[in-house]
Amino acid sequence: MIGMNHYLILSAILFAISVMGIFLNRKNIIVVLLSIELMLLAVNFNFVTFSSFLHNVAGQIFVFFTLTVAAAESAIGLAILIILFRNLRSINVRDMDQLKG
Amino acid sequence: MDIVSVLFYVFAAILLFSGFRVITAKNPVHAALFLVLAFVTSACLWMMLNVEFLALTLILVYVGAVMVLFLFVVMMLDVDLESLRKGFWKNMPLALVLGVVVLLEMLLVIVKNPVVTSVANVDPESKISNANKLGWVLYTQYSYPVELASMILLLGLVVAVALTLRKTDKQAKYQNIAAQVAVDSKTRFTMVKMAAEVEEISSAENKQETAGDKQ
Amino acid sequence: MSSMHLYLTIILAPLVSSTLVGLFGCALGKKLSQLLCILGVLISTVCSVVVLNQVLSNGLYFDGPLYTWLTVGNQTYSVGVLIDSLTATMLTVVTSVSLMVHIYTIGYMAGEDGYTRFFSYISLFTFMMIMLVMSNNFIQLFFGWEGVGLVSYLLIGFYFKRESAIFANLKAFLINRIGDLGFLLGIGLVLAYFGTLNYAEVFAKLNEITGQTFLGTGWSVITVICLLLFVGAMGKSAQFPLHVWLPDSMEGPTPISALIHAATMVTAGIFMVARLSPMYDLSETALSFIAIVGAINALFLGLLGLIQNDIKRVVAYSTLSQLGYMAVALGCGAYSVGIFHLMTHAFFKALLFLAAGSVIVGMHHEQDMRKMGGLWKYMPITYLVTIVGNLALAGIPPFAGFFSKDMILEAAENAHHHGLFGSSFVVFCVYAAVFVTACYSFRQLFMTFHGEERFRHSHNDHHGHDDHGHHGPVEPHESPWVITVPLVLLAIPSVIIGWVAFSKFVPGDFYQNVIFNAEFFKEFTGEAMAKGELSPIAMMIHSLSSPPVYLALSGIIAAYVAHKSPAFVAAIKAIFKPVIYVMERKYFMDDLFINLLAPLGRGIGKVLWSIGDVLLIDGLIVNGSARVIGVFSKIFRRAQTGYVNSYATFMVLGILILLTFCTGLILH
Amino acid sequence: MNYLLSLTIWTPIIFGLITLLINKNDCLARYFALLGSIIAFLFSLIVFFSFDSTATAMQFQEMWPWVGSLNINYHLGVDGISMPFVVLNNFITVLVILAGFKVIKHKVSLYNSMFLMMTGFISGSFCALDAILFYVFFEAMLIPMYLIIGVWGSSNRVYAAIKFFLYTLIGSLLMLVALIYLYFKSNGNFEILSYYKLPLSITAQTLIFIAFFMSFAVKVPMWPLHTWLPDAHPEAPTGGSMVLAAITLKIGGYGFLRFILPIVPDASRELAGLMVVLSLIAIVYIGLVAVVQKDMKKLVAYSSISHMGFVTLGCFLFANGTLNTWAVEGAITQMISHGFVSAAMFFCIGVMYDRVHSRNIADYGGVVNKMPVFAAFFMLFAMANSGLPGTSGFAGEFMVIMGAVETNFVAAILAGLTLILGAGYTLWMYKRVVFGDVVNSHVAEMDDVSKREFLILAILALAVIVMGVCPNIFVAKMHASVEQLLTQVTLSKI
Repeated sequence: MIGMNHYLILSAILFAISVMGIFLNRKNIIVVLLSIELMLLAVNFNFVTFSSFLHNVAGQIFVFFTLTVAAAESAIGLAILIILFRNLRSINVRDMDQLKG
Repeated sequence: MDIVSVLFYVFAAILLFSGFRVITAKNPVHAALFLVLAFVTSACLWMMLNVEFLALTLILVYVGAVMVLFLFVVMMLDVDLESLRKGFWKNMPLALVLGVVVLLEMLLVIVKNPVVTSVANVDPESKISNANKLGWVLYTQYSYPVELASMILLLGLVVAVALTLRKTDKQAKYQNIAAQVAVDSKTRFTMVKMAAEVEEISSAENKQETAGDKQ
Repeated sequence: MSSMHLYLTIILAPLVSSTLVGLFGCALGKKLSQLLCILGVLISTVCSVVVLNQVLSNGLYFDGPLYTWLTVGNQTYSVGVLIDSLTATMLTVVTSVSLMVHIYTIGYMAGEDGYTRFFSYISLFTFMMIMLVMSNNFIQLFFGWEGVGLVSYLLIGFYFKRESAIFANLKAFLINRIGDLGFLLGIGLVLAYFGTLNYAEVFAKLNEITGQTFLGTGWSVITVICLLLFVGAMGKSAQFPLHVWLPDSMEGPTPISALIHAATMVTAGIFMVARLSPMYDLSETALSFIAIVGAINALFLGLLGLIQNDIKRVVAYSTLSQLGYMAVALGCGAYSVGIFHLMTHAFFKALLFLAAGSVIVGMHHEQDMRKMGGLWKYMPITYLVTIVGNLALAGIPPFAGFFSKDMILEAAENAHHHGLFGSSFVVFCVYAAVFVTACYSFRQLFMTFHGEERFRHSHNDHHGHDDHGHHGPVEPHESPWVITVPLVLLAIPSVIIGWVAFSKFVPGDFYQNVIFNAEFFKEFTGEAMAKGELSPIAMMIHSLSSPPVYLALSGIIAAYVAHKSPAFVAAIKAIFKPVIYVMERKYFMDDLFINLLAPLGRGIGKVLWSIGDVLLIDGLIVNGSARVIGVFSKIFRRAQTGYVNSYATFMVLGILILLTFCTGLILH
Repeated sequence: MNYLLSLTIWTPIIFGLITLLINKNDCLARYFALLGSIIAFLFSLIVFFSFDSTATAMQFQEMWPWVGSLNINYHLGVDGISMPFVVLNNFITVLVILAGFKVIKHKVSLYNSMFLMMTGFISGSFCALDAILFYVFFEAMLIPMYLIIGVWGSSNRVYAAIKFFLYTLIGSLLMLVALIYLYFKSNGNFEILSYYKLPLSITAQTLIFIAFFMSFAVKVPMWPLHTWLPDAHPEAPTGGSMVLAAITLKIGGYGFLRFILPIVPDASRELAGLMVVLSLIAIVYIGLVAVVQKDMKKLVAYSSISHMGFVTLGCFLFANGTLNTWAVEGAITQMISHGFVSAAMFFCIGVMYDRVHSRNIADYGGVVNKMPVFAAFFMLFAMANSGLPGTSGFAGEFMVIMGAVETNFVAAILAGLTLILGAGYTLWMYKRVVFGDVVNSHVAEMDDVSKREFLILAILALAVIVMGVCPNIFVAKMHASVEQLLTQVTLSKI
């Protein structure tokens, strides 16, 4: 029987993979954004698992909110990406260090 | 091993594979597409958890909107790929270590205190569908947060437009309606006195010239 | 309360005149300001004479407060007036000498600039001295004490253009301050143990305190207080270790040397000891200490007088030695004799100083005796008056000096019989000093007035620092009447005061409830009185058979011989070569202060400042901590790499650390 | 409930604000500021004369709720200890504004308003009986002073201003911690007087003592924390130095008497030995250091540290558990007299600085030939600074030494050394600057004091002499409160 633990383990692995994703792609912002999306998916997964196993709809409500936030965040992220690209002709993180201390 | 667990493992495998491929894909487009795959499989898994409304929303919102956005951006910007991939394998060990550490911690927590083991499916007899339950609660208890969520979305919209729109863009063709409307007769037509640039030519040539014009 | 107004006039007259002349001197002009000052002092002199005869006739005694100076806790400390026989004598001495000096200054300072300033200073000095003498408590005594020190600082530095003068006045003030430190601590102890600072109350409580010892050191409190107060007196009356400022104070104009450094200020210490005689009587050790210090002063500083060439310095050293005599008198318990010598000394020393002043004026501000000689023909009055002064100083019978000095010798011998500690040394010094005093006083007389006129051939070699740059050989002339009249007026008491005042001072009945002579001195005078020796004539006859007079005469002869044959002097100088050198360096006392203590103080100051303040506190701690923060901020600056992904990784690391922390918590 | 104290505090502040607005016409700004300071001084005179010297309780009390929830209220009151300082503060400000008339040229309105506001804050901190109100005024006082040093100072002013500000600020933060601790310990009130009766364990008392000590020792300034003063003074303008020396140092001394002694008596008794040692160092060590200074203002700054060493010595002379009345009253008198004397000394240096624009002693010599009247005044103040009887300098030192002789004779000897050191450095500086021949052309051009300067010097001279001849004016007023303080300090609070 598929218990709650299975789902939780699955979302944990997903989360771990997305963390690796951020560390792996140090230079490519798009993949970093993608792994953030993946991370949010893992979190939503957890919410859904708990909500369905504990018969409490609050978890699912929260998924709504994470969705909205994720959508807004990726929209803004990509907008920033476009402007960066327009000004610097590249999205390689190494070129964008004007804010150096 | 009844059909449910088999399905679960299949979907889980696909989900993990696609997740892994997202971060290791050479081409960002592939990464995006794998992420789409991940979303779809997780939607299926959520279906198994009887959370069908959310699963569908997931697909509509994420796959429909967000991933399209990503693909649009990725394809539009011609990004030189290999410079981005240069140091990829160099920091693989560090990333692996961190990933494993995170994983271990979570597993520890999960294994340590099992909460509810069996999948108590939604009791078949309750007629209310998942969407109904959600809707019921959403607009009563959580009305303020929903307002807030809408504000965040509006924010996302405005910011995205504000950031990327360039007012000084010469090619941008747009009409200034107000200026067009606010016109009155005096300014519409102006007589401009101009001095003759060509000197007085003899009358003969004038006549011969005007004859030529008439043919 | 007419008497209170009388005392107030004595005090305030000089103060009013000095402030008026001081503030509006230039406006008033020379004539009016000098008149005002002399008037002020004249009033106080007349009043003090009135007070004196009131005390003489009907034994006036007055002790009352003027106004409350300070109230601490439940006790009030006020500025007050104490009139008794001692105050009356001191008042008359101070005011009369000050009057003579005021008149004398008109002649002496005629040409100088700052004329009115000088007059205001002398009147201010008179006011301070009167306050000191008339005070009935220790605070007012200390006020007068420091006030007198201040005015002497102002007057020594009168010629503020001369570097040596402004150096001398700072030196005088600081050394007086060292003495005042001891004085202040003495007053503190009086307050601590007696609970009050008023003389009368202190004397009343004396017998309770005698037993107590000074916080565990085993000395009796009274001795410690007396010694500390005497340290103050040493500073002010130029006793042995703190005497170095008096010779240098000759930088000031001569009138002030006469007034301050001969007659009044330097005697303040002696007056203070006499005033506190009941207290001093209780501690034998203090008395012997005073006697020894006095003896050292009398002999050794007197010796220095022999080798001086500046006419005023000779008189200065003679003052030092006479002060030693007074201290010896006090040390041997004969306070009234000390005051008697103080009075006679005030007159004839002021006379000698003013005479020296008139010689200087006559020789157009030439002070070096080696450039004088044979002046008796040109300045007969000054000559006669100086002879009288010197005879009185040497202690030749009919003159005033003899009576007081002879009594001191008697007192010293009596103390020796009584077995005062160190009294044999004292007796020896006192007798030797008689010879030395006679010797240097008459050496000065012969060098200036007799012998060939050295100033004739003195114009070829360049003179010392004479600021008037006179032309051609100086033509000495007798000083105007304004100078010679005070001289004569002072000469009269130098002769007769001995006869007149002897009966008052020596048996001490005039001071019976004010000055308490030591028991052993009282028995001595009692026996002498019984045998009828204690009258001036008897003293004279007795003296013919006793050594002091002959010592004095031999001193005069020695001076005459030395004057006549320079070879003899050269021979003595050759024999005592090292001794002469030591004496030239003033027993290295000057060097002790100037080249040792002062640079030591400055050196410690520099070290403390450069290491303590600048290096340690400022450099290390204050600026140091600022630098440390600077260093740390440089390190942290590098963390801001500017790369988005490094920030992302930091964020994730943060999450991980938080995660591990929470899991740790949950697992417990 | 009369409003006298609030008037004394707020009139200068209001006048200061209004002077800020008059920045067009310099002359008007100056006279308006002078008017404000005179009015404030009149109020403080009313306080002085209508002060009942027999009452031990606080007088002219005013109480308004300020922050209701935290039980902080605007509570003012004055007693024998704090009243003389309010009068001194307003008196000095009148002179300071008068002193800045011709000298300050740029930003005149800002200059005068800074001083007026500072007076208000200082009187406020002297009258405050609520801990937070005191703390607010205590901190507010720094800002004007920081600006005065920072804007109108001479060459190295920024360093000096920042150092001054940080030094005092760090010190006072610890005080805030202690105040809050007391707030909770006395379950929710900020009344300083209520802390007097609050029982505290010995460790708590020691910690509170250290906290208060850090803030007030910086202000006094005591020996190890004093290095900001010799930097602040040479950089501050004449008026700034006068106020800094005459009043801001007194807050430290006042703090000892108002906060440390009554609130933590047992700790004070324990640490009295250390405090006596520190103040003796301040007297002797700083006295020696002052001798070698080349800059006149630094010399007078060090001399004021040495004089303030007497104050702290006076506050901590314990004899078997009880404070010595002579010493404590001497400490307060010393503070007041030092206010007059150091203000006068700094003004004299300012007068010379305005003419020759140099502060070090080597550039001067023979000033008396050109400025005889000034030399006479300077002589009086130099004598007062070295503690000559008959001037105010003597009264304070005399009483503290008398107290010291009774309690601790060695301390008395070392404290007595100041007679020699004080006279030494002051008169040596006086000799090199004033006596002698005219040294250089600058000194030759010096002209004697103007009418305005003469007026200020005369007022200060009058104050110094009157307080020297009859110090009882101030001392009689403070008996009752000092008596009460002593009884308060003797009883243990553990």
